[in-house]
This record gives sequence, structure tokens and C-alpha cells, in this order.
Amino acid sequence: MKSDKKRIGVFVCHCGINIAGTVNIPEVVKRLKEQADVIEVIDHQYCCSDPGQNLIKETIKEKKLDSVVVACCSPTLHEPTFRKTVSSVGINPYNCEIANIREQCSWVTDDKEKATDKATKIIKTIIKKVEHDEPLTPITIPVTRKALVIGAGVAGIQTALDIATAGYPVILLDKNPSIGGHMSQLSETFPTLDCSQCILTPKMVEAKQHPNITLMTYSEIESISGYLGNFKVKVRQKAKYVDWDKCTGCDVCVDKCPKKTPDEFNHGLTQRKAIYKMFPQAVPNRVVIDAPNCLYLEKGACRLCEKHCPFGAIKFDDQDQITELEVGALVMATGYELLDKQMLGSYGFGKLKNVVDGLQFERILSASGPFMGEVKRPSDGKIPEKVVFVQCAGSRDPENAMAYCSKICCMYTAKQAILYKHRVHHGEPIIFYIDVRTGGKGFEEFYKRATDEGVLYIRGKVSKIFEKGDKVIVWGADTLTGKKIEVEADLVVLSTAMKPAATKEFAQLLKLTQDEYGWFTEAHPKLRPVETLAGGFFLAGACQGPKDIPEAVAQSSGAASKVIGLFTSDTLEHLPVIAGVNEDMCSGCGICIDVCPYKARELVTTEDGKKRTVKVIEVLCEGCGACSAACPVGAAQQKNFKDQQIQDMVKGGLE
Amino acid sequence: MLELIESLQEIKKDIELLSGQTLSDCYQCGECTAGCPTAFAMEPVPSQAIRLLQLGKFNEVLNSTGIWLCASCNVCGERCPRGVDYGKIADALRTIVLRNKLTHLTLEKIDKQFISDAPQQAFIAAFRKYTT
Amino acid sequence: MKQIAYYPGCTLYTKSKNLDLCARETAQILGVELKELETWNCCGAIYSTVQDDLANQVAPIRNLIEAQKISNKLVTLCAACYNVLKRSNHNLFLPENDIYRRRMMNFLDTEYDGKTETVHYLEVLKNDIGFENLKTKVKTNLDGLKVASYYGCLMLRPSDELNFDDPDNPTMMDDMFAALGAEPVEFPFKGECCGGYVLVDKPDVATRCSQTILESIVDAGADCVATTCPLCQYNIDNQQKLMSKQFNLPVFYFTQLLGLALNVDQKILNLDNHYIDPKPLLKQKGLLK
Amino acid sequence: MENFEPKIIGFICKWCTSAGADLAGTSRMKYPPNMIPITVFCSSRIDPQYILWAFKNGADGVFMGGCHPNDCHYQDGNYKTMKRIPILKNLLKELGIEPERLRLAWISASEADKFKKTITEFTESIKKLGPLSINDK
Repeated sequence: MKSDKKRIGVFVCHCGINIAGTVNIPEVVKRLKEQADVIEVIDHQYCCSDPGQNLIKETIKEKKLDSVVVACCSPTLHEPTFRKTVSSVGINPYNCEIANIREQCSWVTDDKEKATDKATKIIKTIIKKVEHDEPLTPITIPVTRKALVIGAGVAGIQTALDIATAGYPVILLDKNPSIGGHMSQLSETFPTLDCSQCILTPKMVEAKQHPNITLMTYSEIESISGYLGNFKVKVRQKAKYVDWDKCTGCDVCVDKCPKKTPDEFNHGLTQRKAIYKMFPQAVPNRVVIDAPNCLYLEKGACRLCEKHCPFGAIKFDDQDQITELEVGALVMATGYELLDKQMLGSYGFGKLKNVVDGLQFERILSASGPFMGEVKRPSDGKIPEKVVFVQCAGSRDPENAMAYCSKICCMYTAKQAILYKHRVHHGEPIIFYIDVRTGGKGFEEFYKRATDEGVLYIRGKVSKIFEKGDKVIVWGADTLTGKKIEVEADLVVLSTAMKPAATKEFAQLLKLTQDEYGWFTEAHPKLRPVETLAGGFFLAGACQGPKDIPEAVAQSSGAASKVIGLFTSDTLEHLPVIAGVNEDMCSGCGICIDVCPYKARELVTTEDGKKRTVKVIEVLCEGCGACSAACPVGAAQQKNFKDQQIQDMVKGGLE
Repeated sequence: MLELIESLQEIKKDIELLSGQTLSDCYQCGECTAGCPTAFAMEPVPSQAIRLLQLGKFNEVLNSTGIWLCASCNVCGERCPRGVDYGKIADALRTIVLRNKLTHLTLEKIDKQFISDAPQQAFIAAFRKYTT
Repeated sequence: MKQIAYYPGCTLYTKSKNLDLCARETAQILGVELKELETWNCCGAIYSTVQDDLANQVAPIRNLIEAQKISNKLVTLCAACYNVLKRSNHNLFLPENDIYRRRMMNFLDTEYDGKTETVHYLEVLKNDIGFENLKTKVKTNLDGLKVASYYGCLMLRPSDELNFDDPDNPTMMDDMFAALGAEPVEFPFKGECCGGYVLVDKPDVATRCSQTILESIVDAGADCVATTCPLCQYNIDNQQKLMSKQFNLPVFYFTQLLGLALNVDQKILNLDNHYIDPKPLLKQKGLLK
Repeated sequence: MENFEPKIIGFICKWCTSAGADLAGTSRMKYPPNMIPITVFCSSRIDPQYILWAFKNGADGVFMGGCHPNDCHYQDGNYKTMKRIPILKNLLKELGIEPERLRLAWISASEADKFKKTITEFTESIKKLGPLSINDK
């Protein structure tokens, strides 16, 4: 081994007068020459300029330097520049470091003498660091160019279509037998009032027929392992008791099935059979048997579906199937649910038949809904003459329910009131609201349309809803006049708060973080809104927070483009400033394993089987260095931030 | 024109201190008024009273009849989405008036027959809330 | 026989003897002795929410300390006493009220750890005796009597301090009546305010509150009302004389109907102490000879 | 004592406090130039031993800057720091070093003013404390 003494060159930038105006650069150069163990110290007007960079390159060649310190502005500005410069003449870029003597020195003091002192010390700390810097190479990770999209509502479908169209295979998974999500339940959509099914169904069919998309419906995630680019996911496809290869979706079995149970798709407003198709336009157009309700599977008698199926598709001995998938990226598109009934006690929700939530009213309005698009009320099928809409039912309510604004309710309530008025011309829609929030294209105009078409807006929150005879009495207030208001309504629609559909257990399974309400947290609320802090996981749609359809679709395309970006190469580079393990020193205590936020460290037995030690899964390590600080014996060392380096830097700053 | 702030910031501090409520927490949804059993007779109604206090119109509320109509039933505080308990604010406002030795109720005002009929509890509660 | 400390409060010794005596007697029948505190003072009748009002909390806390001589529970019958005693204890022992608590204990010159639990007699019936057990003790089945259980404000709210029952949909009293064989009647005003002490200052306002409740009860088809509070009782029963509509609806204390079902002596039931005479109804239902 | 210029080492994290310090520079805010910054990726990289090392090698004060709770670029690195520093402060007392010579602050990338104020105030407080006595020996 040659002498391991580094040949360091220091370049001090004047930055015009930005640095030189406060820092006495000739003095800094003089002191460094005298005090620091370096080969060369040179100053230049603008190191980042072409002549400046050339000077660095020439000096490296001439003085046979192997390490470089540039004392200039913040590393956030020109660290990449100078690292590129030095690597063009054969120096490892990680052996070039920046001493920030502008933002953190010359700009923050007027005292020239002290500024000169401080600049010298800052440069010395960096020289000390460079002395022990190792040449590093970015880590290369292979990428499985296949994506898994969890949740097949409009967000999941859009994400899958975008990725698939870019040429990469996608698995689109949903827990329900059909794709489509909540959007398939909606009647018309704001602010254009086009029919939800009409715009969604073609997308559903496209997803089904796309050669790059594999649908896995009626499926749930069982477990997940691996890391960015290389995930292994176990999926449980629930027993359907119907052979989907034989089933044609003809519905003969559905007609014959004698067992009825509340229909989830219509939110309990109607009944479905034990063998059922989620809705007529279901994709795939297939039926499943809901085992707990099936007379044969539960009680051993019936088999009518089997008897009548023209294709012999009924398969009572069907089992759950476990499939293991290998994917490079996952997109969460798990969406939302509406708030639980229990949380709205004073509104009688869940107790009073004629108090429904927004999605139930969507079904009532829907042409394929329980009343075929005629507006009737659930209790007696009467046409409601007066419908009260209650906004912020559980939203903006930190004391009793959700603190946040659910964002979509102002618009969908206006829409529902307009649609009601279209169906029942003489009907009276009344909306109780706190604020009408119309931030969106065409939204304010749509609100105006609602008032134009005869919707009465009352500014005040409702306190109590109860039944009196066959009427539903609503106690509200008009805060603008200060009057308490009592309305005798026929039907009440609560704009209940949105809440995340993904459970805490599900998030823990995927090791994703959620906010206090359970919405998935993005990597950065403004600049990285579709990424998560876990590499390889992306967010689409309302699983991240309340969103309307255009927003959910836009974010889905954003998530898809992130996945596509990841898939453009079959490998990816990872920052090499990660932690390592000195096996000889490691005692195998495992302290570092608990400290690591990325699960990048694991206990292993050494190859000779003699001792326990820790292995770093390099691709998972993000280089925070927490393990290095925690290791009691100094075996864990972050590359280029080793104990020795930081201690030397401290010395350099105090000399 | 409504003249804002009667430079009675001390009173605001007193109200918040005595009630334990933060006036600015109220976002005027009106749920308190909507559920209040005596709001029909109140002037101003609970949400308006809080609004007036937010605007600094302390005297207007302190001199109002509304604050004496609160029956301490606590529906407002129970349902308020922002955790503002108007019942406690009303209690604080009455206390401020009463501590200034301005009694609201005198025995002479009460019907004699009623005194012999009604339960003790009614009088104890009323004297607690209405007298200095 | 199991002894539980019992606090009657001001009105139960005077105007609401029927609430008090029926409770003591029925408890006895059910195997529990409601042992009255040796000394007790007024609870304050209404809880003061004024933050610096320490003086108002002294009285209820003294009662709770006194109860420790008998049991860790203190039974009340009057919803107002229940509210005041329970809230005083709850709030005084919140960590943020440490200073108040110490000042109070210094003043009372005693040590008290907040361990007295205020319970309503209904809770004793439900938890200590059990409604299933109660069912077996019924002598006169209240079959055919449609009872509207009126809880009022003070037992239900603030729910986070009292934690009595679902504040929007309480069922404890209804369940008790079901155990006695009566038919509980659902109505949406179980927890609405009767007007309370506003009665003294503005009788018309309070009366209108009570009238709204009565209208809802009559709409629901009830034969009678059951209450837990002397002030509710007065507002709903006696004030019927001032209402714009005549309901002629008898209003009981819940303990009277309990007493009736357990064949308590008529003297104790004290059915004469009502504005609307309940006897015709009871006779009509065959519950009274 | 009047002319005492304390030596201060500042361990600051790259994502928040160092970025906040850069912003203070860009905004031309002025603060005493005594603190020599050492930027690491995360405050959790700082082994408490380095702080002792700094005191041993002549520092009169040590500043630690990290991201606000919940804002850590590495999920929870700052929580580790949050736990370590109070323990170390207790230890400092035992070693005869005033715990006030060690200051931990959460300063975000946008809190240039807080950075300026914190460093100014910390430097002043170290000036008042005077040179670390163990350094005289």
C-alpha cells in the first residue's frame, strides 16, 4: 500500500465581493498554507466559472491531487458542479467537498477579522473531513419493471392505464369482485352533470382489455417484503365459489338464488342475493358467492345456482388462492369511506330511515339505483317534497369527529340538490352550510346555478334531527339572521365526512405512515405529493386526503409518471453515503437494528458461522447515520462521516 | 355602522379566564343556536353573542337579556364542533355582571304561591345563577 | 345487607319525598341498604362552571368525603345532585386543577383522594342489582303501561364528565321499565331541557320548553312520563296548568313506578303529591285498586 | 473576560437547520461568527461522545440543530436526538460542565430568523458563562 496521505488541494472562491468583501482571502490562503496539511491552496474570483473550473482541473493534473476542497457558497448550489469538474479529471466525486464560507460566514457578519477566522476554521473542518473520505460509487439496484396498483377505483384505474400505456405491466388489485370503486356508485358528477357510469365504464373496460393490465379483484394483500424496485407481494384471492373461466355473467344463478341480504353497493337501500354481481356493469362481468350468506355453504342445503348454471361454473369447493407477485413499485389507491353512523348520534343517522348519507342519496338519484332514478325515500317509497341537506356532518369538527374539511361535500351537495330539483320539480331542496367552498374550475358558477334553480341555502349548522310522524324534523339555525330554524322535511341527506378506507393494520403491513386520521402521508406536502417516504410506494387519489374526481385522476397520472420514471431504466442508483459494519468490531448486540428507521440492518451469522454480526441492506440505507451514533463499539460507521472524521472536524473547527 | 372594539380587552380576558373558553375558536356555525332550547326567546342567540364578543362588543352582550336565559343544559357545549361551550361563556358573563353587584333576581319578583309550590332545588339554582 | 352511602339532597326531604321514600324502600326489597350520610349539606343544586369558583365546589366535595365513612360509592336520586357531585369530583381531580385541589384540601383540613364515585340509583339498579334480577322481583307487572322515560339534561351532559349513557340516545331508564313489564316509548326529546331554573326568572320560557317535550311525548303515544329530577318533575307536571295545550298526562318519579311494580305500600308511593292525578290512569291499567 | 470570544461548535442537520442557516445568509441576517458549523445528514448522527469531545478540545459551547418533531427527513432521527441530549445534559453536570453550554434547537429550513436569534442568544449566553474552566487546565 502506498502512503495513505491524501494529496489535497483547496480552492478559495472570492465570489466577487460576496465572500472577498468580508473575508480577507489572501490571509485565509496564507493561514491554510501554514497550518493545514495540504498540497496547494489557490484563490479565484469565481471558482464556478469556466476559467475557475479549468483552474481546478489544471491544478489537479499538475499537482497530482486526489482530493479537493472548494471553499465557496452553500453545497446545495455548486456541490454537483465541482464534483462533476473533479470527476472529469479522474477524481472520485465523493472526494470533493464544499466549505460553505458564504451563506454561513461572509454574509452573516460584518466583522472582517472574525469572518476571516471563521472562514479559515470552516475550511479546516472540511479539509479534515476530506482527509478520510473514501472514493464511493453509487449503488446499483436492479428494478423489476412491473407495478402493483392497490385499489381499483377511478384513481387506481387511471394509474394502471397510464403505466400500462407507457409499456409496463401492471397488476390492478381490488378487494371487491368488480373494479370501479365509489365512482361507479355515483349518479352524475359535478360541475358538468355528466353521468358517472358513462364516463367511468369505458375506462373500466379499457383496463380489462389492456394487454399490459392484469386484474386481480376480490383480492387482498397478505404480506410484502423487499425494497424499492424489488418487492415480493403475497396476494390472497378470496374464494369466489364460481369458476370465472366458465362463468359468462348471465345472471341465471342470481335469479334462482333464494337468499337475500342487504346490498353493499346500494348501501343497504336494497337487497341482493347470496350469489351476486356487484352491479350490472361490473368488470369483470362475473358473479361470486358470498359464503356467510349462502344456504348451501352455511347450512348444507340448496345448490339451486349449481343446478341452474348453464355452464357448470359453480364451484362449491373453491379455496382462497395465494399468489406471489414480484413488482418494482406499488401505488396506493385505496380511497375513502364515509364516516361511521355512530359518530353522528344527534343526527339520528343509522336510526332514522329517512336520514341517509351522501353515497346513499347518490344511489337514490342513480338511474340504476334502488328506485331507477326516481327520487323516493327509503321508509315508504314516497316522493320527498322537501329535502334537507346537512353539510359538514362530521367534517370541520375536531371535537366530535374529523377536524378537516372533506372538500367535496359543498359541490356534491349542490349537485345532489340540483339533481333532486330536476327529478322533483316542485320539490324544495334546503342546504344547511357553514361555508360554501367553491375552489375549483367551474365550481362557483355551479353554486350559482344551484341557487338559480331554487336551492335554498341556509347558513348554519344543524344541531338535532328527529322524527315526528312521517316527517323528519331538522333543528338548525340561520346565523345570518340569528334565528333558530325548524324544518319539517321528508328526507334528510347528510354530507358525512370522508375518512380513509385504509386501516391502520393495512398501513402497518405496508410500513406506510398515516396522519392522525389515517390518510397516507406524502413525502413532502408540497414538493413530493405523490411519493411516500418509503421508496417505491406512491399515492394516488383520496387515500392521501379528500379529493374530487379530477384531482384524484390528476394525482393518479402523477403517481403513474413517477412509476414510469422509475421504470425507464432496469437499474437505479442509490446514494452511497450509507452506513457500513466493521465485522471484526461488531458484537452482534443489535442496538443499531432498532435504531434504523428503514429496516436496513439485520442480524446474521458470519460466513464461518462463528459469531453474530450485522449486515447492511445497502439499498435500504438512506444514510442518516443514526446507527453510527448508537453503536456502542464503533463498528457501525457511516461512509465519509466516520467517527474519526467528525472528531477531526471538531478539532479543525477549534484550532 | 358597527364600531369595533370597545377597548375593553380586560373584559375579554375576564370572560376567557372565567369561562375557560377561547372566543376566537368559534367559527360561527350556529350549531349552539340550533340546539338551544331557549334560543327562541334569546336576544342575542348564543352564536350571535359569541360573534359580538369576538367583535369586542362586550357591553352589548353584558347588557343583553339573552345571557340570563341559558338554562345550563349544555347542549351547545356538547355538540360544538370547536369545543366552545357557550353555557360556560354565559356563566362567565353573568358572573361579571353579578360581581359588579348588579343582581338579576330579587325575591319580590317571585310569585308567593310559586314559592310555596316549587321545589327548593329551583330556588337554590336560580339564586346561584341570578343573584350576587 | 349491602350498604351504599346515600345522599338525598334538599328537595327529597321536602317536596319530593315520594322520590326519596320509594327509592329507600325498593332498594331494601332488592337487598341494598341506601345508608344516608350522617351529615350532609346542600350540593349547590347547579354546577358552577366559572373557573375560579372554588367556593361552590366545597359543599359537594364535603359530601363525597363524608360518604367515605360508608362506601366508595355515593348514590343520588336527583339528577341535579348527580350532576353536581360527579362533575365536582371529576374536575377537581383533573391534573390541571392540582392547585385548586390542594387549596380545597387545606381549607377542608382533610385528605381525600377523589375515590368516591357518584352513582345514580338507576346505575345501582342496572349494575349492582341487575335488570334481569329485577325482573324476577316484580310483583305487579306494569304490562300495558306506556312510559316515556325523560332523562333531562343533568344526567346526560356533559357526557365526557358524567359518562352516564349515550347522550343522544339514552336507554338505561327504558331498560329498567322494560324489566318491570312496562312498554318504553321512544321519543326524540329524552334529553332536551325542561327549562330548569329559568322557571324562576322567566316562567313562560321554561314552560314552553316543557310543553315542547310533552307534545313530543304525547305524539309518541305514551300514557305517562317518568323523571329523575324534582325540577323536571315540577316543570313537566305542575306547569301543565300554565300550558297553552292541555295534556292531562301524569308524571311520575321513576322510583314510584318501580315501587308500584314491587308492591310498595301506597303511603310510600305517595300518589297524591301530583298536579295531574295519576291514579285514574293506574286504575284504568289495572295497576291500582 | 470582556474580550472573551467563545469557541462554539455547531452540529447541524443538512435538511433543516443548515438550510435555515443558508437562508439566514441569503437574507443577510447578522449574528456572531463564533459558531463553526459542522453539517451532518441528520442530527441523530451525532454521538453524544462528539459533544464531549468538542468540550474536551476547547469548545466553550456546543449547539445542536435539527428538524422540528415530525419533520425529520429520516422519519424519527430528531426524536433520537431529543432523547439523547437531556441525558447528556445531566451527565455534563456531573462532569462539572454547565449544561447550558449545550443547546438543542429545532430550526426548519424556513426559520432563518429563529436561527439568527438562537445563535445570537446562545453565543451571548456562553459569553456570560465565560470560558469553560476544564479548558484552562
